[in-house]
Amino acid sequence: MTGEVIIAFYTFVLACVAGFQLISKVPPTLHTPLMSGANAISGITILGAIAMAGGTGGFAAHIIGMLAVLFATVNVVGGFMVTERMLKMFGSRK
Amino acid sequence: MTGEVIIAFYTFVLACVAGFQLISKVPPTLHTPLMSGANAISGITILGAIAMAGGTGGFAAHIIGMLAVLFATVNVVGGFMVTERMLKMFGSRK
Amino acid sequence: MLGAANLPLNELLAHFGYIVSILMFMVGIMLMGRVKTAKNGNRLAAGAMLLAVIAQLVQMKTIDPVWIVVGLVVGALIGAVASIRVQMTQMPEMVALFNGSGGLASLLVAVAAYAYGGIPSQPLAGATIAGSRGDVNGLAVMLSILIGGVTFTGSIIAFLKLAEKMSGKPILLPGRHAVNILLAVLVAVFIALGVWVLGGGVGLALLVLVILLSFIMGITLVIPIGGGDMPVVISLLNSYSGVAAAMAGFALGSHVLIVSGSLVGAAGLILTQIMCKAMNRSLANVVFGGFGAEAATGGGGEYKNVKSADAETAAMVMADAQSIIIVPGYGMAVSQAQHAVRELAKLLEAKGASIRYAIHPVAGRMPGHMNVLLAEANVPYEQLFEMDQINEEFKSTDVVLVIGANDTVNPAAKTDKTSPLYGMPVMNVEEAKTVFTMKRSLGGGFAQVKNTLFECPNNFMIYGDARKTLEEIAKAVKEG
Amino acid sequence: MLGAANLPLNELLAHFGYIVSILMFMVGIMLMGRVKTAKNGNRLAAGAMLLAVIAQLVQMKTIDPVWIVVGLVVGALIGAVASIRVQMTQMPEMVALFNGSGGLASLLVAVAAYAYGGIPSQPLAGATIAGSRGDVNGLAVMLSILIGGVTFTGSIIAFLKLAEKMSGKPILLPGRHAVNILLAVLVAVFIALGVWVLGGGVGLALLVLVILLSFIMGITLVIPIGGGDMPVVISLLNSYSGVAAAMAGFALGSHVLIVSGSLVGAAGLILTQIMCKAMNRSLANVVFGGFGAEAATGGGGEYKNVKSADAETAAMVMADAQSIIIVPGYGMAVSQAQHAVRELAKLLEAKGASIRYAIHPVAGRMPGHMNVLLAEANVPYEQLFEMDQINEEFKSTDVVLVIGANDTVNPAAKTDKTSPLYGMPVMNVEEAKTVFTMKRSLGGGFAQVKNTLFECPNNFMIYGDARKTLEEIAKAVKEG
Ligand SMILES: NC(=O)c1ccc[n+]([C@@H]2O[C@H](COP(=O)([O-])OP(=O)(O)OC[C@H]3O[C@@H](n4cnc5c(N)ncnc54)[C@H](OP(=O)(O)O)[C@@H]3O)[C@@H](O)[C@H]2O)c1
Ligand SMILES: NC(=O)c1ccc[n+]([C@@H]2O[C@H](COP(=O)([O-])OP(=O)(O)OC[C@H]3O[C@@H](n4cnc5c(N)ncnc54)[C@H](OP(=O)(O)O)[C@@H]3O)[C@@H](O)[C@H]2O)c1
Repeated sequence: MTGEVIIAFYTFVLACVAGFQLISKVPPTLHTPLMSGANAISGITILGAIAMAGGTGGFAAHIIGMLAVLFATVNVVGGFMVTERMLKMFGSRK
Repeated sequence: MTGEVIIAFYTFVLACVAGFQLISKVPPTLHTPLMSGANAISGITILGAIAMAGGTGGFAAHIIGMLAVLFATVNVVGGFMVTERMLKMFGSRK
Repeated sequence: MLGAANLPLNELLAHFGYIVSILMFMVGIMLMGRVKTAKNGNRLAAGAMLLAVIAQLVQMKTIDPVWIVVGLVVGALIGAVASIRVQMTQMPEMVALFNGSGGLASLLVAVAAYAYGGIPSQPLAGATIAGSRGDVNGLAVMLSILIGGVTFTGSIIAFLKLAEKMSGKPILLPGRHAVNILLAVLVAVFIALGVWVLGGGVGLALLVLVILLSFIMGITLVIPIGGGDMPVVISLLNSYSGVAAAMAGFALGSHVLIVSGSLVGAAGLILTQIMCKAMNRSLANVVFGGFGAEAATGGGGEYKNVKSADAETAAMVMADAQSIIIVPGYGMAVSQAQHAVRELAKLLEAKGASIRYAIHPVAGRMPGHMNVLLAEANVPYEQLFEMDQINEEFKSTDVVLVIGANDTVNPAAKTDKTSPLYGMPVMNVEEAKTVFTMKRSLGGGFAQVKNTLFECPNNFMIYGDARKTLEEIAKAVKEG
Repeated sequence: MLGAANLPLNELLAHFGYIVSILMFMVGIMLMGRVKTAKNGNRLAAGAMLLAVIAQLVQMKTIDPVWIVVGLVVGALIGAVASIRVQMTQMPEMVALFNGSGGLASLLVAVAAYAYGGIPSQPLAGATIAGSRGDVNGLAVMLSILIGGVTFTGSIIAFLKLAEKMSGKPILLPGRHAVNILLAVLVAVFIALGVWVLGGGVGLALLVLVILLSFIMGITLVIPIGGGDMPVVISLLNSYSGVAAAMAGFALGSHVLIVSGSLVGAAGLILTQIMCKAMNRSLANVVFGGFGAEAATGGGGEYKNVKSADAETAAMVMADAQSIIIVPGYGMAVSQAQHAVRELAKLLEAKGASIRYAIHPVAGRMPGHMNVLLAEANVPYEQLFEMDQINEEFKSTDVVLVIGANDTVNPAAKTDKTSPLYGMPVMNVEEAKTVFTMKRSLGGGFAQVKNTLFECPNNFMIYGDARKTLEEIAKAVKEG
């Protein structure tokens, strides 16, 4: 195991703790939008997809990477937009 | 700026966020013990002191490092013990 | 390649972009937890994603843009169109699909990382990605594939169940626990073989095997779970897809992936637990219980002395009522009755009645289901009340309209210790002067238990599709 | 040196130790925030520190143990003896000293890192510490020195003020803001010179200059702050010492230092704000306000119609009382009256009175001051009440004993908008049938404002040192 991977574990552990603490008392009304928003954030894998699709790894990597970009983008764009739509319903009524 | 330092910033930022969230509603009774306990934790600098005192950096580093170990240990040992004493007062009465 | 050497400017900028976007994600998630700030939270997170993508492009020295652009444009189009065209009531299915898409993306990223030159013999992404090599990379690739694959097929099954393209009933294969254990052992062996025994180099055949197994596991994990539990399952799978992204981050040495992915993983897990708690269930119970399957044999139970009424009678009673509370449930969603409800409420308000809506936290089939539907029908916000706020008010209320709710208004949850619902907080509708319950039959709700409300002397069933019933009542009110 | 190479086993183990200890620190801090779990939290954190130290020793390949052992043993002895011998009432001073010690240690670590071979030309700690070189290291060394130095002298001043070895009054030098700005600019210039202009190599002279300046800044920052604000200042300095440790971590490339240090830095900052809030102040007000200095000119105000009583009279009234509430304040700490209070309370209880203690959140000179003192005197836990719990009870109480409290029982805080105390929640002691207020004079409290309680018709002053007064009353009760 290399030093870099070990350091990555520090960030991993810290991010888990931060994630655990971020959500405490969410009213039931917001469960679905929050789930949907978090789902969109999990599309962060799009960065890896971009690196693969646009990198210098040959045809197979390009193709697979492109597909990864596509699916990740569906997740990101669709996720944030659908969340926005749900939240609009709450917002427009205050 | 090197890659390692950048990565260190990730942990720095995450730790700050985690620290901010750890403490939310502390009853006034616990302010002092908590302060004192956190103070003891800040003695973590003892690790750096040990690395300096016991490393291979020559006489000056040894001496200064030893002093650093000494002061850091005062902070750590004294800090935790004094906190324990304060908290004992609360605990013994339940 | 991150190391002791000084970073070029573009990498430096990229990393600052990543760090800022991580902070924005965290604040965004926090804001999304409160009604007032939720919208800003979502936008902040979306902005963070944009920033992270830009930072990624800045970080890469040589870009072959075609592939990226094609993927981005097509993906964005699909995502945008799908999210605009989806009906409010189909949100849960949609979220499931998006989530599966994200899981598949993480799987593909890991495969691409492998295709990039094999793990770990060749450098990965040149200067653009930190290239820590070794067993861990192989392991991360494998785990990213495994978790991504499970997320993918699991989400598809969840989608199919929610969209009712597949029976919502739990499908309990004989010996399913043994099968699951076998699958887990198999996949562990393949991963270990690929990563350690073959010396950190993952063979293509093993990779394909792991992909296949992950797909199968996603299916076997989700089919035994009842359709009603799908929201919890989706939330759990959402947590998984975060972990898959984090694993892809380990594989590529990308800290922003690791951090954001594990952030979502942890937050999603907590959210899942909160959702379970609101349903008075445990997570283990949802995942392993096959809950609803066993109970389903119980059916709706035998009923005695059930009274019913027709739309005209109900209209008469309501027209005279001073205070009316409307209690919607899953049946309102099924019959798409939200607009009809609002119309009737307007008519009754015009007649001088005070109208309030009582929302049970787990009414419907996903948290917030009723809120979203009623919002779609433009029900005024100040008429909506959470259960805790209104539960004491029923006893001083003239008429309660139960619209396709069942479990959430079942008094047995308060009294019958043998009921599967026992302990779940329910609405005290039976305390009102008169209750009208609209549903198609005496059939059971999600939990398939007998509802003692139906036998209460002050309760009247109005059989039929809820929307039709409501429209009939509205017509009668208008005419009468 | 962390990099792409595979780590040796000892480093691997060390890092896992660090990660576990970080988790333990975090959980420990969390637990310390609740009364029930606070003790376990402290012990968990202490265990984490031990684990981290062991991990550090494991990580180092070649150890020259003498220096370490000497430092550890001597330091542990000093710390242990000091913490055992300190009196409960001197806790705040002690914490200030410990904190200063930690700040000094961070400063020394940074200096040692410099002595280790200069920054950044030579490798730092061989294989034992990640060796990222460059400007950042120089900057981190400088910042560690600056913040450590400020923490050190600032804490010493706080100690002197709290221990009353130095006047608690704010010392406001003319033009102090200008001086502070000048100092800040100077130190910034020296640091920039050392780190960037001189090319990343820090000259020894510049280093010494920064040390000196940091010491001066610690003093000038703390002397204008009144003694009563010292707890807040200590909490702030505690946050600083965490940041100093984090900076030392950057200098040495040690993630466990960075993480734990910034954890304490952030948590300390939040705690400081919570403490300020409890005192109805803002942080800026504490740090820049010189609060108490300006107000001190106001003195105690003019009083009319103040009644007083002697110990015998008070004893008679108390002996007949059914319900008694004791309200301690800073004066109880000054006169060390906690044991005398408890003795008197016992006597009165024997006579059939119900005794309760009402603790204002900011009574005394540090949060929890009264709790710690009364705990020392073994007051039963169930007799202690926080202000919110008991504030409604005063009106149905026969006798209130105010022991050296002043600001916390001042009714003007509720009514007089011009009072500096206005808005601070206070105890409604004046609503009781009879109030006895024990203090040496009509002198002001911490805020130096007129206390309208003293003019209330049902209030009687008993002048004199609180402990003596209490002993006299006890004697009279016994005899009477
Ligand atoms: N909210 C969540 O997150 C969530 C997630 C998973 C599970 N659950 C569970 O779902 C249940 C929700 O309770 P609930 O009271 O809302 O609903 P419910 O107990 O599921 O009952 C819904 C009722 O609606 C009736 N219905 C169906 N279609 C209808 C139509 N077209 N017109 C009129 N009525 C119709 C059905 O009776 P007929 O067949 O007789 O018409 C059924 O009894 C709870 O048990 C909860 O634990 C909730
Ligand atoms: N708790 C905290 O964290 C904290 C921190 C900083 C500031 N503060 C501030 O401190 C104040 C605390 O209020 P408080 O009501 O506890 O006390 P106070 O307002 O400070 O008043 C204490 C009183 O005790 C009397 N006293 C002093 N020595 C005495 C002795 N030997 N025997 C009898 N009486 C004696 C003094 O009057 P004589 O001189 O007439 O005897 C003085 O008026 C608040 O204003 C609070 O904001 C609190």
